[in-house]
Amino acid sequence: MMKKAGLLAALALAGASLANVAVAADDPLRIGVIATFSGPYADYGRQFDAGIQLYLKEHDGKIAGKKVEIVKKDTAGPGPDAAKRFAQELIVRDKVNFITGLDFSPNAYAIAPIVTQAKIPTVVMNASSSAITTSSPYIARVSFTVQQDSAPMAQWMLKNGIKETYVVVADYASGTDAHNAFEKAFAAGGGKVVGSVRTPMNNPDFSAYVQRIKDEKPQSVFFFFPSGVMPPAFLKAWKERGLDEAGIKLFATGEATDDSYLQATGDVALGLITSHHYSYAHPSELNKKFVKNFYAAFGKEMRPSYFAVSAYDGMAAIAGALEKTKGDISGDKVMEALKGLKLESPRGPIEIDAATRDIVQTVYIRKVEKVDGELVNVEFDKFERVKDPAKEAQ
Amino acid sequence: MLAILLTVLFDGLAYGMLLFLISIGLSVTMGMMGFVNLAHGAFAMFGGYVATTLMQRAGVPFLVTLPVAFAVVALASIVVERLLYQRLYRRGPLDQVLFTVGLTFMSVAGITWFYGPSQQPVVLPAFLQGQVNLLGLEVGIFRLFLVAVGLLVAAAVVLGVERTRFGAKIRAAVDNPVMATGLGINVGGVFALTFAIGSGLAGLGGALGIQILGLTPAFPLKYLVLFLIVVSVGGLGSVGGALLAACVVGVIDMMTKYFLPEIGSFIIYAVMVALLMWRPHGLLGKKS
Amino acid sequence: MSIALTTTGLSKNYGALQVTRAVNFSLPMGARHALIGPNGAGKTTFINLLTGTVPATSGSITLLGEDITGQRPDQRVKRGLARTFQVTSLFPELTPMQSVTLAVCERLGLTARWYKRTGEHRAALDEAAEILAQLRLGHVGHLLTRTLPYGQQRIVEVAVALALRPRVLLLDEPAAGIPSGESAELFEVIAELPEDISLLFIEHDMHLVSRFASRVTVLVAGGILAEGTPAEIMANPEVRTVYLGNSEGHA
Amino acid sequence: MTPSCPPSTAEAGWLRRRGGEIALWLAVPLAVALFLPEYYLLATHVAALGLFALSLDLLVGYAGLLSLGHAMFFGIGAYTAGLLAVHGWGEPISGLLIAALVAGLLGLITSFAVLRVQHLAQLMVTLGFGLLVFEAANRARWLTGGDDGLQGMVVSPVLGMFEFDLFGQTAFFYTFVVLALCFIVATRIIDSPFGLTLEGLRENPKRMAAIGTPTAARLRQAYVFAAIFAGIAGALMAQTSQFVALETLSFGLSAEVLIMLLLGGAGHRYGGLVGAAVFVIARDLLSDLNPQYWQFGVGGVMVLVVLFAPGGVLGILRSLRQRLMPVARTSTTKAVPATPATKGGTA
Repeated sequence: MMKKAGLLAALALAGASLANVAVAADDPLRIGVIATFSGPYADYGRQFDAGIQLYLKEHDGKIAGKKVEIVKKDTAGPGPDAAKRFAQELIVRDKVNFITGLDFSPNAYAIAPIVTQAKIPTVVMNASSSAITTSSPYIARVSFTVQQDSAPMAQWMLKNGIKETYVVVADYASGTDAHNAFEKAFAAGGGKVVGSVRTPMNNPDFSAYVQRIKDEKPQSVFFFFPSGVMPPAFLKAWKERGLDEAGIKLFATGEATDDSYLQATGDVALGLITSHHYSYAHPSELNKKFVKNFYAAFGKEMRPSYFAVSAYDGMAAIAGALEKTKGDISGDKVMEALKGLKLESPRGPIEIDAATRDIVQTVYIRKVEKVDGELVNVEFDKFERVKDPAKEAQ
Repeated sequence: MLAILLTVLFDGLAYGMLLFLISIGLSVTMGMMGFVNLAHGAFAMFGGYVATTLMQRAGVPFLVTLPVAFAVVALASIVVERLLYQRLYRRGPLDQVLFTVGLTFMSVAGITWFYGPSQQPVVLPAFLQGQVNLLGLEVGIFRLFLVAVGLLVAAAVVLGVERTRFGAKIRAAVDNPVMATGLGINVGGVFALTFAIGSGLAGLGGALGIQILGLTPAFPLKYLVLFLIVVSVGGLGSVGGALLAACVVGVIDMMTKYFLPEIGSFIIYAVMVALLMWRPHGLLGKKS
Repeated sequence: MSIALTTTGLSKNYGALQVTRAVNFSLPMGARHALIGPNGAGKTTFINLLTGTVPATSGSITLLGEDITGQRPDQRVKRGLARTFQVTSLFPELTPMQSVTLAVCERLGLTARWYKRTGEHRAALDEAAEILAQLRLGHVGHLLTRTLPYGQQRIVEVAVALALRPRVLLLDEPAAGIPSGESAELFEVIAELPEDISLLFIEHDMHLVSRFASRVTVLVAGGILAEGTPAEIMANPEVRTVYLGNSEGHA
Repeated sequence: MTPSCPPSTAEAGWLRRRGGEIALWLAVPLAVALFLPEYYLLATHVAALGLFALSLDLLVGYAGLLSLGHAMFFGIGAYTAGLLAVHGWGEPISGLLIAALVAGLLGLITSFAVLRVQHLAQLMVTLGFGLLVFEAANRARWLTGGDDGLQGMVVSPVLGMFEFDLFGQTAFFYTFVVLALCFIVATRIIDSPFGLTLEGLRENPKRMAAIGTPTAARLRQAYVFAAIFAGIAGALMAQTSQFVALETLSFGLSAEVLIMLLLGGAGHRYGGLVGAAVFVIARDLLSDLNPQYWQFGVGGVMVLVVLFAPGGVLGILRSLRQRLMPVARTSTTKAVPATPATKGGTA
């Protein structure tokens, strides 16, 4: 009896907060952004924020004719407990219509039950663990999955005569995902992983790992590290030990040459071949405009990275969905509208898969070069309409 | 096989020297002065930013930035010491913990405000890059440089601070400030100077350490555990102990990474716990 | 059985350094026994050996007929051996009442009990209050120990030890640090200690020793130099040489 | 100072002593429910972390031990409750008890090593154990979900009646009631001869040995109690958020809970609760105000507290009270009656 009463009360309350389905035209559209704005990964939130602000600036601060209000919540890094609480607070206290942001996968997983319960459409702007979109029917993703960026690298390497490689990944969930996806794709094409190592997340010095690789002399090495301090440290050790001179070829995913960090990484990154869905040097008209406006808004100190472009596209996706629903913001209608939504993004054409709510996009093969004195990822090959391989396999 | 072993051994020693260099400042402030200065990493980070800023914006050569980082951080720390730290010498260690962690938080946010959250470009001069052949062994030039600087700093601290009249004054001032004052020691001055030396060393360690550790505003918190491991395993107040501990930890860490990479980061913590169970006052620490 | 405490060949070495040399000592029941000796003679070490804070290198200690040589300090306390410290060793942030209650609770085996408030252990509280009253500390029982004058802190030392109802009480320079004019109260307290407690105390002041002790042992360089009544000791030429700082008498 | 104070009955004394406290404990949840229902989640968070900080207070504030690895017990409690709920044991109260048991066991095992060392070494050994457990949980992805966190908890309604809702109402009252019960037990512990023994050990372990206390055994007991309370706090956090993050085992959390305790004031029964409230609310307000630089504000609060409120928030309140009412210059602690003369003229 009590149980029922409690449940009913909760539902009534929930109804009250969600009943604003038919919002009055002058009600603002509230969007909650759960991301990292402080601490070691504060750059993620900064890029999200810039992407969102740029989109709003280009659209007079409005989506589907409504003024947009952004409510930011800082998880200060991977913090699923905090993310979950923030999601609840955003829904209950701030009465948001959408939740977005979500840089870290654990944070996205943690909020899945909440947004399902509250039927709040959620657009993932980065978190790249494959199963996030399967964890709730109210989650769609406009970023990428680890597998989606890793597997094409394996295919490209095979295509270019590399049959043997050594895998180095950071010892965390995404590292494991990258390792598995890469190895699967590589083995499927007849390649062989001759060795592998998972390095601790807090590891400052890679010289022992690199020395070991040097002594084992594999034909090539593929590595995956999260954006930030690990790739430069690895590349420095690589150059210092002279592995290029030893004839070992190096490949990675685009996290290694994240545009946010590439300039600081320095010349050790030169010549590195990576696979990724976005380079700020992507040579399309739309992207040139995007970068130009980005610089105009935030100054040249900060390059737009794949976080910024996903955030920008996330807003575009919300706008696109609301256009389809004619302004109806009820969770089910919005999710229906997001399915199959196609957008022209600064990174190229993207689509939200109607079946999986995950992103379908072009994955580019790029090489780090110096253009006008700046280090950039220059795209020179691509795989079109890549879906998440982890979901394809099922 | 022997060559591999020697290479890894050398890398371990070089890594140990790096650990020593970034921790030695804490060994001075915490070990000699008895002040639990968990903001040590903030001073090291400050040194790192001084060095990169000079290199990036003013084109100052790397080798010149090192003494400048020492001096700038040491001078700045005297201000901080006179304004803030000296109020806390008589307080318990827990108050010092809360205070210095608070300072660290503020410095992290402050540096983010000025420099942004991203990694700073840290580029070594060409003559320190690459490897040289030393007695048939391929060794990194920068690592060789680290070993040399580490030994130099250790010698300087031992001969210049630990085993001098000044060292005796520090001990007297820490043990019994009232009596030390009676003996004509300027206790405030001794503390300020010791603190400045400790912070200056932190700054120097930061300027050197960022070459391998990288530099972001998260630096002080990220490497706090490493500093503490070196100082505690070495033994409070023992510079030689810190050097020995850093080398032991560095070599064991490097050996496991090379030969048993699947163990990962377990090893450094397990070694620390084991060493502290064996010698609770540190390898060369004195019983209190 | 009239012997409270005996040591046989009790020795302590730190490497080559002998700080206690084969001490044979016995303390009769109800004794008032003083232990004297120049600085560095090893008096406090001897006390520490008796209480077990310092393990003996060789020799044995017998308390009330039982060999306690291998026992931990707390086990020896349970068998009736209590002590005070030369340098005041109290609980600065507790009141004397709390400190004495703590000792009483420990004797009654209550200190592992967490489910009943101390206030409900009336007997323990009453006993603590009684001890404080006896030692003329009743009026300061509620003040933090660190706020008390030093002389009173020395008495709290004794109170805490008495709360253990010791059979043998070791007082390590009970008057140390008290200005001589203010020690009267403390010595009154010591004079009034129950007679069945055997007392061994370290003291420098020969005047006080002769007032309170019936026997005196002189410890020099870790070994017993002489033993006897205060008068005998004062008359002993060897002791006089040591105390006059002239060591040729027994070199 | 009032020897003539009449001996009161146990009942009346209890009410006089605890009346204000009981009123406070009733007022707080009522106030949250009536005026701040949209802050249920934050209040739940404060309550769980408050219990966690309280558990640390037993070690740091009372027994005088040091720990930078206390999250180990919080996390193990959280994972125990979490794994039970994932594998079909969703009943929350038994989950709490099992979590308490597991955490207590871990406390017992680690206590042998932790109590062998002191000061900095103790800090580092606890930190080392914490990091080792963290790494182990990170590696055991098959069990814990690694850094993706433990998902798929299904927690049954509390007492079979109160379902956990989106608004955190059940979670709040559940957490608050468990906190209150734990607080009563903790108060008992602090007021008991055992609690007094811990304070004695904090003040002077050498003297405690000299009065015959088996110091290691008492400290071990305290360590296990602290582990149990921390485990319950972790389990509460897991059950109310129906998720366990790897961060519940992290060094960061160990450091944070120490900060909370010191902010509130170690060695006060309410130190942990006040500190958790101050820290969490300050962080929430400041990070809403400025998601990028809120750390500056939190750090500033910590620095200011040390400079101007030594002994934490409760420390400064206590010394203010002592300054205003010099008569109360007694140990405000606890149950040993301040005056030996409480039993009237019989002494």
